[in-house]
Amino acid sequence: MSTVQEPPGGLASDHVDPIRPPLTQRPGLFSQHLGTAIIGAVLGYALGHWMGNAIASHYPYIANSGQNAIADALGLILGVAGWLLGIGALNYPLAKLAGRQPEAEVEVEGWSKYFRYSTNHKTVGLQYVVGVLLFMFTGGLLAMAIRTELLSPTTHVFSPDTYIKIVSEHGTVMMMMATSIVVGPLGNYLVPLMIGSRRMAFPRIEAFSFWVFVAGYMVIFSALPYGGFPTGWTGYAPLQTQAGPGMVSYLFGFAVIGMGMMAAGFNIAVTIINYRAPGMTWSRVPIFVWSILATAALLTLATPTLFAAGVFGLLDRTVQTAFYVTEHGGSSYLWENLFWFFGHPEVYIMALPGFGIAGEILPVFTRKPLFAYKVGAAGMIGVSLLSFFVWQHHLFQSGINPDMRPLFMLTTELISIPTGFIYLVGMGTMYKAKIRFDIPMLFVMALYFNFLIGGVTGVFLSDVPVNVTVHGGFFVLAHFHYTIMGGLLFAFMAGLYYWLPKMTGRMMNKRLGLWHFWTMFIFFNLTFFPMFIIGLLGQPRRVFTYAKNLQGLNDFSSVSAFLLGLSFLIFFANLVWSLYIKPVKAPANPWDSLGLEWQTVTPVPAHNFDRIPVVLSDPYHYSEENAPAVADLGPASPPEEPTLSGVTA
Amino acid sequence: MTKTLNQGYESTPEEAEFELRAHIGSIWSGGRLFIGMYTFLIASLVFAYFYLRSANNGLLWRPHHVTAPTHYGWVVMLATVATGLMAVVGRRRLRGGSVLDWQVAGWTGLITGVIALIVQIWELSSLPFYPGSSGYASTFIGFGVFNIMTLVVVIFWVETTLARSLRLRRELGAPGLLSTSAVAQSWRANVAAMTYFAGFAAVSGAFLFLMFYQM
Amino acid sequence: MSIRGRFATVAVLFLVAVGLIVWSVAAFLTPGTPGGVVNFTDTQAAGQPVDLTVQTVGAIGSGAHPTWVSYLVKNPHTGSWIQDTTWELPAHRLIHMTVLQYDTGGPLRNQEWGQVQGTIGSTASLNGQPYSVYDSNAGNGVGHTFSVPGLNINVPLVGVSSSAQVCGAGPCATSSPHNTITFSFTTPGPGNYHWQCFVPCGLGYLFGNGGPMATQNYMGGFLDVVR
Amino acid sequence: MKEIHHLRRMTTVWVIASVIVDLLFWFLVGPHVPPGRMTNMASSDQFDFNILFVIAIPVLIGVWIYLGYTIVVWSAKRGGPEPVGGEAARTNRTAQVAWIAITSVVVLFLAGFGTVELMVNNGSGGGEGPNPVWSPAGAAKAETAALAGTGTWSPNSGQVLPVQVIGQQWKFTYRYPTFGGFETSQLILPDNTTIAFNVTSLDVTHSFWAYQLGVKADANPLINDVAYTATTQRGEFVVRCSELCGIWHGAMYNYGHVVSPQAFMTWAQQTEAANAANTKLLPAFAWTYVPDANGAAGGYYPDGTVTPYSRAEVYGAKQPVS
Repeated sequence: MSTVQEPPGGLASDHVDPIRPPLTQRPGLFSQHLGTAIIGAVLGYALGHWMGNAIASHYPYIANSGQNAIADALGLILGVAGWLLGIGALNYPLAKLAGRQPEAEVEVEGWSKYFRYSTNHKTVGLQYVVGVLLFMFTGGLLAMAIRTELLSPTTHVFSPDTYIKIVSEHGTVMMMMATSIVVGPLGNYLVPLMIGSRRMAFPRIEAFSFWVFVAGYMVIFSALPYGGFPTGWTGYAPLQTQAGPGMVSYLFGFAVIGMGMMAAGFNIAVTIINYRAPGMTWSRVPIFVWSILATAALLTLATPTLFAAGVFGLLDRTVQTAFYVTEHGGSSYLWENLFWFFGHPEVYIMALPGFGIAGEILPVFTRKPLFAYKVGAAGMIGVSLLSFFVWQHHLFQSGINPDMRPLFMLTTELISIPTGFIYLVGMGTMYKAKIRFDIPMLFVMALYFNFLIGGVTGVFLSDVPVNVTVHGGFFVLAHFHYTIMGGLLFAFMAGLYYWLPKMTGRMMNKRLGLWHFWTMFIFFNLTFFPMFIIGLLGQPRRVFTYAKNLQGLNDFSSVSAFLLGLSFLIFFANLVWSLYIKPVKAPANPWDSLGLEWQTVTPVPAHNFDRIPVVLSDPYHYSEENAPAVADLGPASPPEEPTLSGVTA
Repeated sequence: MTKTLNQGYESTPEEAEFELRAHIGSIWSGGRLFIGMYTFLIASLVFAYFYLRSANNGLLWRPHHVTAPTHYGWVVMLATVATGLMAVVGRRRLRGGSVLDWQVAGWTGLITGVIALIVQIWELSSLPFYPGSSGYASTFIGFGVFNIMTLVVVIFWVETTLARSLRLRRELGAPGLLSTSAVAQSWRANVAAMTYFAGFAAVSGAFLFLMFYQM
Repeated sequence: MSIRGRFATVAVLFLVAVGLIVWSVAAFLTPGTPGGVVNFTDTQAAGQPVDLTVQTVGAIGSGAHPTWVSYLVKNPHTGSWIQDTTWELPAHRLIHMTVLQYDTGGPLRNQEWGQVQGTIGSTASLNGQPYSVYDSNAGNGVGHTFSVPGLNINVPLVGVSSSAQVCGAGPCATSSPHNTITFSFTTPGPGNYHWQCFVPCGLGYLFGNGGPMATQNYMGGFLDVVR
Repeated sequence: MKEIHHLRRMTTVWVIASVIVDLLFWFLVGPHVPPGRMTNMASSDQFDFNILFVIAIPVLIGVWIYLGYTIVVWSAKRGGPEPVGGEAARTNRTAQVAWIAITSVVVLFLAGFGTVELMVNNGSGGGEGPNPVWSPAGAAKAETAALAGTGTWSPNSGQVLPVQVIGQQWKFTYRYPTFGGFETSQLILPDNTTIAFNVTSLDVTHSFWAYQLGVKADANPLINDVAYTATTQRGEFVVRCSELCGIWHGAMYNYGHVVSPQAFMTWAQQTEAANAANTKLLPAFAWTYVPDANGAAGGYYPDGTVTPYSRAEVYGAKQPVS
């Protein structure tokens, strides 16, 4: 080893020259932003489509078939490539290839930074907030369409093929939204603040994850002009292979969003492992960070399987391989196995962050330390490990490996032990507490109520004999809406009400928030609880018609669903009112939290902490005399204003 | 205190040291995690291969034991393994103190990688079977596509570390690349991660070669 | 910006969103809905049999998918051929159905659909000759079927010879080679009964059941039986 | 301040409420729980449902009581003593161990119970694939004979009746191998008889769900998915497709009937005779059939040859073993 010694200069010497800011962060129109991304996508799409047609013209059976999947796929692939090129995601890798040094990272000022390839994790977090809400809003509208069709078993609003397209689009959009709904906005924004880091490990990969997520949203919606896809979100082959060109959007959309999921999980996992502040030992890491770490591990390791399955499906549709076509040496079971091998960890990708939020919010509003912290963290790790060994419970009636059913029944039911830990944590924390029922706490209580029903019905589904009746019916549908919507979405809402004051510096309106909470809680239950009964009475999923005697229950569910939709409008009204029309400045620490994220100034500076904090204890020492300080933030960071305890509006 | 232009804050030497360690650690754990991620991707292909092979639906797993052109397979596999080997050998020489040896190995590995990529693409365009004719044919196309992806990643990684080494050598001189300066440490960590991935690509390439050409 | 200005911005954005939603629903979700119902309820006096005439063509020749096969129905009021597969029929009434089959045929995937079922006398007539089973592996084969699963009605529609000058685009005139298949059935009580073709006739789709087979107004629709 | 035994209060309410609700459920709701008692599989499914409900109800009630108690008693609005932090509030060995032990015991009991029910009930009416692990007595013999074309069935003989279910877009049809292999779209079954459903598909994946019979099995092309049930009551039942199979998935249902063995025999013999002309044209009975992947008009795979609905000889190896 050489003996040349240089002063440790951080990585600064990689950026010694004060260069002009990169194209992605230059003010004005003539730089890279959403507009150039759209232009890139359109040009890329046109080029790809043209290339596809040129290639296909050599293959008469494609040219004559009336559908040219090669053109559709190439159009979408180059469209996404053009999008990434336009937004500036490829500037850095291309510069690296050319041997140039990376350019400086100042962020452009003002609102236009939200339309750019930003490497600031707080900007990305807020971009994700808008992104997932847009996703959720469109998916929710499709849900309204579904419930409209199901108002009557005989009078049809949509044709049966359109109805299935709507169902499929709703499922796909919501599933892809739900994988990112917490990790994207809150994970990206809060993890560095909670672990006392100034940055993410790979900020460009983080920015990539968001912009590719948006691209995936558009790719999945491109199915509609292509004529939709009829397979539901599970995309079972060989119906998948039989479907029209919209299926390309589904397969490629999954692959694109899969890349985003892998990128997001990768970056966050590495950040949590490496960028924890001094003193932030594994036993002091906030429970939310534990949940995000477990989720990130699942995102990184399970999603490649989805990506591979999507690539195989695309190959089946474009170059006409036969991965999923039994008659040609493939197997329809192959898709089912690959899909659910991803699909079940996916379910926990959508559950764990919700538990993390609950665990983070409970101590603040109970004014007690988090009960059984280690058990909670171990539960999350346990869930994520076990989730790789349960996928065949989706295939109990498929005819695959009947001899394995007892095993998969066992593993599936075992997973309710670590899931139960989260109830131990919650109920223990509430014990002899003094609870302030502010809006975040109300949502957390609702999560405990809803997820209990979702979890208990999950045990019904995992029981093979009972599964015979409930598999593929509305019971399943009600079950996973109770876990994902009743669990994750309520947690997300709790998180938004709780952390938006930090993220935006503005308080959400409490009165509108209460209206939102109570309508959402009541109508969520009124919408989905009847579906358990509908399912038990024999209504399969994804049908446009049903037995006449079920019309009463279906109508009840539909009307409740419309009111649930209204509840979301209240939420959006609150969002727009409190953040934009008549903002109220939030106190520095409105909930009196001990969390490290609340110790920073609002708005959070680009580098988060003037001094890297030295963490002295976990952030749950509530109601404790002589409690140690959470962290030493150094001399240069006085709170901007005195903490106002209990101020909520 | 070192002022960094890009981030608008000043770090104490301790903080700079901490951030450098976090950065190096990120490259280390990121490199491992990426290999883990890629393992799941390759495993999906391996699963598809053995699943279709054992199902043998319609006796169409592999009629007449059809095989892709083996000579192309050998070239791709050997070239991939050569790239991995060059990365490993180069890194050993680098640790021994020779930047030049590493660069020569890097260039060689880059060339063999590009050869593997070109031959792999060429092979896919001149297969003696129709993609949908059998389970083997289908999984082989999947293997080809995955191989191209892997080779692109390897080539990109080798090329960028190489390009960076050339620039840093110009700026710091060859001994500078072996120094404890932050850039040099960062570069060496990157080289190490790249070596692991190139080695992984070589091993998985050889394994997939056995699966698709020799079994 | 003033509060009023912000309100205006939000209102404009809201209207844009609503416009986008309305446009998407109109452009992507409602075409092909059972809106254009062909009404047969008032074509005959009460108690009189209703005549229903349809034709099957190998390629519709127009619209978004000109190469797709399709059923066409003769509008009972104007006599013109239209592409609509939702037919409103009176309940408990005898329906005389005439199918002009212009498409070629082949072997059925499932010969079960080679039997005439659910019609009066379980027979149909092919160019005047009664038949109750058709061997789809022989002769011209079966081109399409008219089947109402909910009523257990199934009529194989024998194909025309592929060596003849087959009609290329709908609606076809009777000067083109065709088979005339007639049969009768009685409608049940009011309800919504789906009908479809059981011949996998979607060109270029796996199992032949994509495209026109999977889109309403081509090879399937509803019998909307009303009081 | 007097120490209040919160947990004792809650436990008392919980025990009383659980017992009352469980008893009410078992006697009032239990007998009406789907899928009814039309077959032995349906009855055992109903029994399993009820056992799960009886275990689930105390869990639900327990957590609800706790949450309700929390809201009422430990709310900041109602004042009360300040909560105590510190180590005692962070962990409680007894509570944690008890919680883990209780959930583990419940879960392991459920897994064991489910496994026993699955085995005792010969797969509980779920599709067991081509080589069933758990079969009723006589099933393998009847299935082997059915494939060989030598199967017989007569009323009150105790023989297993094999019925083939063929899914296709978008209707189920049924073949009765013991009656010359005729195919029909009606599903008629004899009472007091063990039925072996052999479910397959001619195109995409469907799922045969005979709701009141407690049977569900996916229909995959080239795969014979076997499910058993034994009829115990006469009446009508509904068959629905429960795997999304395309545009008319929602309309893919029909009604079947369980009738007296004699009535079934009469119906089967009459249908066999009436369909004789068409049965001759059908391929010989087999567990699976090779559909033509390309459809009548040709074309997804350009190299495909038209193989109409033929017996899949190559699948002999995957037939149920006798």
